[in-house]
Amino acid sequence: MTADMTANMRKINASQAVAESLFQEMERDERVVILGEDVGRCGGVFGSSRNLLDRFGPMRVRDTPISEMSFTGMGVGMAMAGLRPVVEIMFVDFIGVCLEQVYNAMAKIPYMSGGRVKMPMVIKTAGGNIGSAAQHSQCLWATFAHLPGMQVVAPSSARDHKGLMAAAIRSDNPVIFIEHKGLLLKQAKEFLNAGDVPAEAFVTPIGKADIVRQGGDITLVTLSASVEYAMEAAAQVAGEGIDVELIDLRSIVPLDVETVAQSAAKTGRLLVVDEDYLSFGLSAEIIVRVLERLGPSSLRQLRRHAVPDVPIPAALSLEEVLVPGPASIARVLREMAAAS
Amino acid sequence: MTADMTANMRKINASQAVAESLFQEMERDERVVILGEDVGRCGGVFGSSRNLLDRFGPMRVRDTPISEMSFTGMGVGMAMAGLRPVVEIMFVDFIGVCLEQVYNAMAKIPYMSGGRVKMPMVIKTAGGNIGSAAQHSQCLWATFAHLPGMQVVAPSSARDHKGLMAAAIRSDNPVIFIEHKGLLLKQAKEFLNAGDVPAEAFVTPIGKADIVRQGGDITLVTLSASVEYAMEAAAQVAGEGIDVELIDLRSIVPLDVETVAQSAAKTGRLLVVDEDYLSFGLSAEIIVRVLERLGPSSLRQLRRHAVPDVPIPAALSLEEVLVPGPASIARVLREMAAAS
Amino acid sequence: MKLNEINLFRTMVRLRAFDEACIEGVPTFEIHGELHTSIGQEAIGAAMAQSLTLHDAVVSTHRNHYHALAKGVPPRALMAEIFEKETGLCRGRGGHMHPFDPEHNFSATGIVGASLPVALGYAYNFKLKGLPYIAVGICGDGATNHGTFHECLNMAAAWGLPLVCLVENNQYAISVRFSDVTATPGIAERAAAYGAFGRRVDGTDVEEVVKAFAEVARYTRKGGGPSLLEATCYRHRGHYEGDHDNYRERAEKQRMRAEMDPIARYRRMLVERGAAEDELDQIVAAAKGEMSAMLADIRKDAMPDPAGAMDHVFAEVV
Amino acid sequence: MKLNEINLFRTMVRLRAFDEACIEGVPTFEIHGELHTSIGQEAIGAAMAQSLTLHDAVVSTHRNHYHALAKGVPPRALMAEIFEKETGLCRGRGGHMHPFDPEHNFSATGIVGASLPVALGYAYNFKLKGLPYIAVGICGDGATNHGTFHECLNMAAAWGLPLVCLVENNQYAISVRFSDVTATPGIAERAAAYGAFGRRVDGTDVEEVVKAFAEVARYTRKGGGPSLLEATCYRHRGHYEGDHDNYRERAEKQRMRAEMDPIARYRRMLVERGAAEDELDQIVAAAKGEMSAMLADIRKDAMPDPAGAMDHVFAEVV
Ligand SMILES: Cc1ncc(C[n+]2csc(CCOP(=O)(O)OP(=O)(O)O)c2C)c(N)n1
Ligand SMILES: Cc1ncc(C[n+]2csc(CCOP(=O)(O)OP(=O)(O)O)c2C)c(N)n1
Ligand SMILES: [Mg+2]
Ligand SMILES: [Mg+2]
Repeated sequence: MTADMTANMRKINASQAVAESLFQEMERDERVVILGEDVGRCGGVFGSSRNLLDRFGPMRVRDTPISEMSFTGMGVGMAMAGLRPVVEIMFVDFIGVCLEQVYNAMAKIPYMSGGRVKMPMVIKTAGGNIGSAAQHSQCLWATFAHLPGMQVVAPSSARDHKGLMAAAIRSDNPVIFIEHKGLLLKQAKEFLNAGDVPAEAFVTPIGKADIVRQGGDITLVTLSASVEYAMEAAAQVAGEGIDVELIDLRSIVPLDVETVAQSAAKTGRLLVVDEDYLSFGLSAEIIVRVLERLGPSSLRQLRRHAVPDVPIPAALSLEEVLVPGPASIARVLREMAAAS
Repeated sequence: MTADMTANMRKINASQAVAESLFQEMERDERVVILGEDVGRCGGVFGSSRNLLDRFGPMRVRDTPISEMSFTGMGVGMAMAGLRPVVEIMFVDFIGVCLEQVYNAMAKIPYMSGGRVKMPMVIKTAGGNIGSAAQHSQCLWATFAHLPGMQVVAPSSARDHKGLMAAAIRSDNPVIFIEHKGLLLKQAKEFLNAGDVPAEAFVTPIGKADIVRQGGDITLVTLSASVEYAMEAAAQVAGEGIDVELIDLRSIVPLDVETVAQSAAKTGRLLVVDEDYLSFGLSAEIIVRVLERLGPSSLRQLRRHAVPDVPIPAALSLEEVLVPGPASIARVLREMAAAS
Repeated sequence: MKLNEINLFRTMVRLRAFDEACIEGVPTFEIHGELHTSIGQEAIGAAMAQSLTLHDAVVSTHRNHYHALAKGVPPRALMAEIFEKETGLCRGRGGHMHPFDPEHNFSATGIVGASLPVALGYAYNFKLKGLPYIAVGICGDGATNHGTFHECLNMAAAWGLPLVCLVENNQYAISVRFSDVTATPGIAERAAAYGAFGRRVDGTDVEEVVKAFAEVARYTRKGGGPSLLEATCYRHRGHYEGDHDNYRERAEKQRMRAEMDPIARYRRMLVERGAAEDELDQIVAAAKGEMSAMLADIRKDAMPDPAGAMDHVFAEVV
Repeated sequence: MKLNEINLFRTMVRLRAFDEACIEGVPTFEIHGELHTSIGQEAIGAAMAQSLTLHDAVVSTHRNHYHALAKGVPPRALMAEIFEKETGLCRGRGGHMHPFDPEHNFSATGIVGASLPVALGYAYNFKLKGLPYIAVGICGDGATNHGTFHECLNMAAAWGLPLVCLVENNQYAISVRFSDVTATPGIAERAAAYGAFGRRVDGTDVEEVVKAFAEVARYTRKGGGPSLLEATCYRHRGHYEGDHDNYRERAEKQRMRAEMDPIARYRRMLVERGAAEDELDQIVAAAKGEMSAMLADIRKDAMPDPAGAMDHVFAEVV
């Protein structure tokens, strides 16, 4: 993006984009409530619920005790009672405390009730690696995606943070909304995948991937902060004649296989980059879904680049070699290009 | 197995095999303790801890209150204090209540401590579909397997129930041991994958798959109760000239890709059958690992057959069409054979 | 509070007849999974039925039939769900542990400890909207040792939410005796740790339970914040149908059946007060007849069509 | 109980100097993630140090440095871990929220509510083996509203396990005021719900905390079952280094710093009792010097070798 283009962009970071979306949706629909630790008085530990308490008061913006299991279940009850709760679990790493309510109640009640109960509930949480060690660094989107009944969204651009949050809140389905700690404090104009964040409310539909960069050599699929890393890597290798098509999935349930398969059919080479753990996760799922569409021998190269099944260490010297970043993505792209 | 061969077999069911293994390991090593709901006075709701309370007393066989989060964490503390706890979570569906202690503590402490702390702990739990609806029917092995630091075992034969439990207890690593509710009350001799259960203690190593049936046409990979269903299906289609090689994985972490890849290289056709949910699970992982070994275009057919991302309904008329069983597996095998 | 004795008796008898009809589906394999009956706990259901309004919410447990009926869930739809028919409350998807009736603000869960949080959500909504309704979260004695008990009572009390926590203390969680795994003799005494209104009642004395439930409901409805009612009782059958139940002494069970059957107790009381045995017999016969006929009718209903097995996972097709 | 005043003072001063040295790593990015200091809570650490033996166990929280030092964890190895060096207690894998020292039966967790269960496991082991040791599980005020608080105190009491639950009530869980989310005025009063021994103490009056901790530890060590000690205090710095901390009034913070600094309080007390200001100054200087030197030395240590990033996931190679 040129200086010209960014000059007129709003000065807003991703967490403000989320807060703005929450604000507008709460204005729009009085059934929307938000609850969680530190969402009120301090406006969220990353600021993504700032200004809400003052405007909507403590009954709609509820600072909770550290009782995730119960306030997640409370969200389920609120949704059944007709509200549209947004429940914040501060870090996705803590989800193990309350996953029962997430997958056995929130995600299953619509089905168990034979469609008689709707579950318009959002779980808003933050993931990603920013040097915070094993218990504060996970992504875990595949953990949710393996369990049926919930949509799983992880935005990349500042704009999508706003539009996808609006979509999540307006959806009658339960949505897991995973923010990335490394993106939240970034200004809209600093994103490589930049784009203005409209001031008015708008919705980015859940389930449609975004082709962030067009290219003919390698299809690179990812989401969340890795979109930024991948853009950087793609720009690097472009100079070396490697033309990457980069797809931001935006959500992994639903998974826009169509878009990925079309691109892979064109390039013949598929790379999935994932900040979540490698095994039993997103990378294998995408590869197999594409092969199921295109045929078992349809692609020349299949490659995945993710956290290699190891807890995240505290030391940055170790984290760096485990978590995909611009340099490691570029390396993989070069290897793929060299191989055929 | 012929009548002759089964005549001399011990009369023992899978849950007794587990209980016997626990008994012998507790005799062998006084550091082994078992705790969980109903493990003591009633010997486990499926009988897989019978006779232990009488022999070892309440301090080593502890009936707990319904406080899974805390008694799982108590297991972690016990292991750190030098004991070798076996913690029972009655149904795997309840793991959401205590997953935090499982993946953030049990599974990560060895790594987080830089190898200074060992975690010889077993989580023993029951999974599988036997007509018990959405909250009592899951397998969830992929949920554990996605999270690093724990081994994930799911035995099929009565013999393996005993040998793998012994291996789990003797391991210095945390092990998730998932029994299948549909197998526990089955007599050793009723298993299609039959085999005597030795009376003395023995260990079946974790991490080595078992080629249950040799064949040249299709490689079928699965584990737990689906091994039985697959044997039945393989026998059915054998009469039609389809020769299935059936692999019982026994564990999915570690995953014996070697054995699967060798077989798939031979047959060119790979089918993964999984009673867990389809997406972001075992089936895609195996397929991709095999392709990573053999090359992207190495196989003629790739197929997965699993629960299609839907909560398990109560009505059997619905469950039957969602959960892989002998008939549906045979159908898929026929389709694969017909396709090339 | 004026009690209609015959009505109370009839309510209990109908509850029991309902569960007895369900039990008929077990040996025939019409009902699989674990069927949990509440036989012996009728007085509690009857008491709830007296004090609740349509708009109040109830969130129950794996042992939920009586609570559903007390909340006004249509018995036929409930039984059809327990028999997993397409005509069931949840089109056969939920089954006996997961009945959901949004029209009556009733739901349940098969996960121990998961009822109170959901009830808290209803209570929050009532408070948010300033409505004079209460949410009743039901627990067994076993569930009171689960963390959610603590978390929910604390939140309800801190924020003054209209939550009634009703504990059916039948002394066992499957095979585990309450006294073996609990620090205090009972549960009502824990209310103090939350500044909540706590009360214990003999849950097999129907008139006492009616009064006690009415009292806690009134307290909470009037804005007093959460209340906790512990109703002591005994589970007369196995934890589920098919449970070997070898963890309780035969003598204990016999004694409890003699002393702690709320229907037999009330019958004796009514007869002492002059009720005609005949009339009571007729009530029993009518209830049995009603439930048998209902069962016979439900048996003719269709099972869910396999073609719809994937429906209802998501509300909208995206 | 005879107190060595100078020792107590020195212990507190060394604790603070340790955390102050750690803070130096924040602006330099040597420490990233969230560093939680305990400045203002020194009296509690000092009190623990007085009553614990090598074999006792301590399981702490995200705010754990003082507890580790009180338990005898070597300061250099601890600080090196906080600076994520290969020479650290956990070879730089754990970092400041996850120090593990099996030799001293010390560990911690970054997950709120996760300390008590692990402590319970140690307590169980002591009881199983008939050993006269205690396990101390530490919580903040926020953690006492987590379900594990309830579950663990219940189990410990039901089974008579030697668990001391030490609550550092600094009145805030990040920005959330204890009184906004808690039903009772304090935490000690909850002990009754478990028949446990409960006690509240001013956690900034070091001599009082020493006595109170000794009392609960003795009670539990002698087989009395669990005890609960609530030590009231105030967090003088942000929740973590870098916290904007705009959720507390400046006036409140100033007042608290004046009134609730355990070191300043004790210093005044000792001076009143006749201690020489000089001597106290020297103690402070010595502690600062010690910790600065330690930090300078640790800064020379190597970071973990990336080649070993995958080591230690499993104990054995299978
Ligand atoms: C979290 C969880 N743990 C365990 C179970 C298995 N389970 C079902 S009912 C039950 C006992 C419940 O006891 P109680 O709360 O006293 O209710 P009761 O059955 O006596 O009515 C148990 C352990 C479960 N469903 N959920
Ligand atoms: C289960 C869980 N929820 C939330 C958090 C985030 N978190 C870390 S510390 C903290 C506040 C803890 O407050 P308190 O227990 O009073 O301890 P203090 O920080 O005051 O020492 C929170 C909410 C967490 N680490 N774990
Ligand atoms: Mg009970
Ligand atoms: Mg605090």
